[in-house]
Amino acid sequence: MLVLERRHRSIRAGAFVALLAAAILPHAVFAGPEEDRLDFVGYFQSRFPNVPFDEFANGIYAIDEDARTQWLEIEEFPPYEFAIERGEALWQTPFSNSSTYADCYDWPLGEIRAAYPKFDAARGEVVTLDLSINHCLVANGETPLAYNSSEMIDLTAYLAWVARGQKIDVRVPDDEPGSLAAYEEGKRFYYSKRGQLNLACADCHVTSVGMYVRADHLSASLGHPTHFPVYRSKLGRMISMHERFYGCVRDVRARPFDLQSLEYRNLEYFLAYMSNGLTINGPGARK
Amino acid sequence: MASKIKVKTKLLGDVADVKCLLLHPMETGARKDPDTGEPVPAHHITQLTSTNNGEVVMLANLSTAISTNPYFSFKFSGAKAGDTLKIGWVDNLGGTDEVETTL
Amino acid sequence: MAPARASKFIITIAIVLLAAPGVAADINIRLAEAQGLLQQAADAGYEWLETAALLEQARAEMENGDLDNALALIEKAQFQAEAALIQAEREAEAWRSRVLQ
Amino acid sequence: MQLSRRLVLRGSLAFAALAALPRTLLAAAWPEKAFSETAAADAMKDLFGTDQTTASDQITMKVPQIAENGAVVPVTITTTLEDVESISIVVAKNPRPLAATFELQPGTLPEVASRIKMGQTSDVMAVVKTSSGLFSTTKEVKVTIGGCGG
Repeated sequence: MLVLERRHRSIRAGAFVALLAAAILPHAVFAGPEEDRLDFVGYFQSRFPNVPFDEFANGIYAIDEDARTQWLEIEEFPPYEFAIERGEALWQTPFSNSSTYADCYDWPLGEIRAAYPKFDAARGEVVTLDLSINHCLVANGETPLAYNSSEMIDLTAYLAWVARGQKIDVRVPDDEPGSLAAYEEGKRFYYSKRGQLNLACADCHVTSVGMYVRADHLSASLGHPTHFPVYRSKLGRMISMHERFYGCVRDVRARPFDLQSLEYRNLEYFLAYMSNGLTINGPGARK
Repeated sequence: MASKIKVKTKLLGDVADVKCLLLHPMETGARKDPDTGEPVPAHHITQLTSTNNGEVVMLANLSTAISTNPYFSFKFSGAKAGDTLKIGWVDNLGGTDEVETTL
Repeated sequence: MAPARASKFIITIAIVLLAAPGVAADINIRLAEAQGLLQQAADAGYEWLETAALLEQARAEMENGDLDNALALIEKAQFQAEAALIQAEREAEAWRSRVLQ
Repeated sequence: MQLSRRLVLRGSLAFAALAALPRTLLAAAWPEKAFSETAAADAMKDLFGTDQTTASDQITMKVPQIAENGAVVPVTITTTLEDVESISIVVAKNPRPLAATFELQPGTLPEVASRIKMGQTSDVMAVVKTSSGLFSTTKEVKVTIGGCGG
C-alpha cells in the first residue's frame, strides 16, 4: 500500500487507493463508512458524556449552556419563519408547463429533505437537495436558481421544516462503488489542512471541539447537517450549508469552492453520513 | 408576498400573550454596503402599535438599536376569545404595514 | 511534481539569463512563473485565499510602472503558491492520520 | 404622552408616513430628539425631563451576561411596580443609547420583551416610569468578538 501511495502522488489518488484497499485488505484495516461513523459518534460522546446523542442536532447549543438560553429565546419566534412561509408559496407555484416541484420527487413532501444528499448512480455524483431543486427546474424548462438566492434558501427552509422529526439517513450503497469514492473524497476534504492558516475542518470541529475560538466555543461536527438552512443573526438573513462551508474555507484563508461544487457536495455527503440517526431540525437559528 | 408581520397569541384567562415578528432590515445608517462601500441609509421602524377591538394595548417607540427583523412580546388583560387584534408599524421612510388576527 | 518544478525553475532561470536585460521582461517571466505555480495549487484544490489578488495587484503596479512593488507582490504570491503546493503534497496522505479511530 | 406632534410633522417624509398610517398608529409622536441623543443622560432628559432614577428591585430584567451575538440580544423586562406608564431600554454605550420605549396602556401588563443590538459591552438599563416617578435596574451585558460564527 505504501508503494502504491508513493506512486500516486496526486491528490485524487487518495480515494482510489482507499478503494483499492477496500478491495484487497481485510475489514479491520480498512474502515468503511459505518465503522467511521461509530468511531466518530463515539469520539463526541466521550468528549461530552453528559450530552445525549439526540442533543447534538442542536449544534453549539448542545454544549454551550449560556448561548443555549439566548438561542431558546430566539426560537420562541424564530426569524426563519418568514422563509418557511415564502418557501411554501414557491413550492406550490406551478411551473409554466403546469408541473410542480412535487412532481420531480418520488417521496411524500415530508420525506424529500431526508432523501438527500444521495449518490445518484445515473449521474455518477452526489446530488444534494439544492442541486435536485435546480435539476427539477431545468427538467421543466425553467431557469435554475442561484444557490445563494432567497428563493433557493426559502424552498430548502420549507422542505426542512416539513421534514422535522425525520432522521438523517444517508446511504453509501455497497453495490455502487462511485458512492464510496464520493464519501472518501468528502472525508479527505474534512480531514485535510488547507489555507494559509493550515487548518482542517476537523482541527476545529473535531479535535478542538468545545474550545474557544476568540470568544466563541467551537461546535461539534456531529449534528452540523441537521439544521440547515440557518438564519444568521449576524447577517440578518438565511444561509445554506454550502455558504457555511464557503465561509469556513475562507476563514482558514483558502480560496473557497463554489456553492454546490463537487468538493462541497462530497463533503456534505460525508458529514451527513456521520450524523446519520440524528433528527432533522432545520431550518435553524444561529448567531 | 406574504405578510411582513407574524403574530402568535395565547389566551390565559383574560390575559392575552402576544408575540410578533416583523420583517424589516432595521438599518442603522452606520453600515456600509460590503460590495460598493457606500453607506446604507438608515431604515428602521419608528413605531409599533397594537389595538384590541380598537383599543390601543401597546405603543412602542423604537430606534435603530432594535435587531433586524424585530421581535416583541407583551401582554394585556381584558381580552377574550374572538377579539380582533391588530398590529401595525411605521418606519422612518414612510413604510407601513398592518396585520389583523383573531384571539 | 517536485522534479517538474525544479526543471521549470531551471528553464525560467535560463530564460531570464538569455532574455534581454530589461527589468520589465524579467518581471513578466516572474509573473508567469508565479501564475503557473498558483494554477498548480488551484488544480490540486489548495489555492490560498489571497494569492490571485496579489498577482492582480502586481499587474496593476506593473501598469503603473512601479516594478519594485510589483516584484515584491509577485514574490509574496509565489511564496504562497509554493507553500500551498507543499501543503497539497503533504496532505495527500497526512489527512489520514487525523481520521478518528 | 407629553410630546408635541410637531416632531412627527416635521419633514415631508414623516408627513407622508402620517398620511399613510394605519389608524392604529395615530396615537402619538415618535420622540425623535430623545432617540438621536448620543449620551444616555441626554436621551433620558429629553424623554423624562430628568436622568435621575430610583434603583428598584421590583424590576426584573432578563438579559444575557455575555451576548452570544451583539446583533441580537434578547431583553425581557417585568415589574411588580404599580401604575406603570412606560418601560424603556437604555444601552449606555450604544451610539444612540435609547433603544425603545414601550408606552403601556390601561390593561397592558408591565411585561415586555424584544431583541436589541449592542455595539459593545455596556450597561443596559430598564427604566420604568410610574405615576410616582422613575425607577430603574441596570445590568452589564458583555459583547465579545465572535469566532467564525460571530
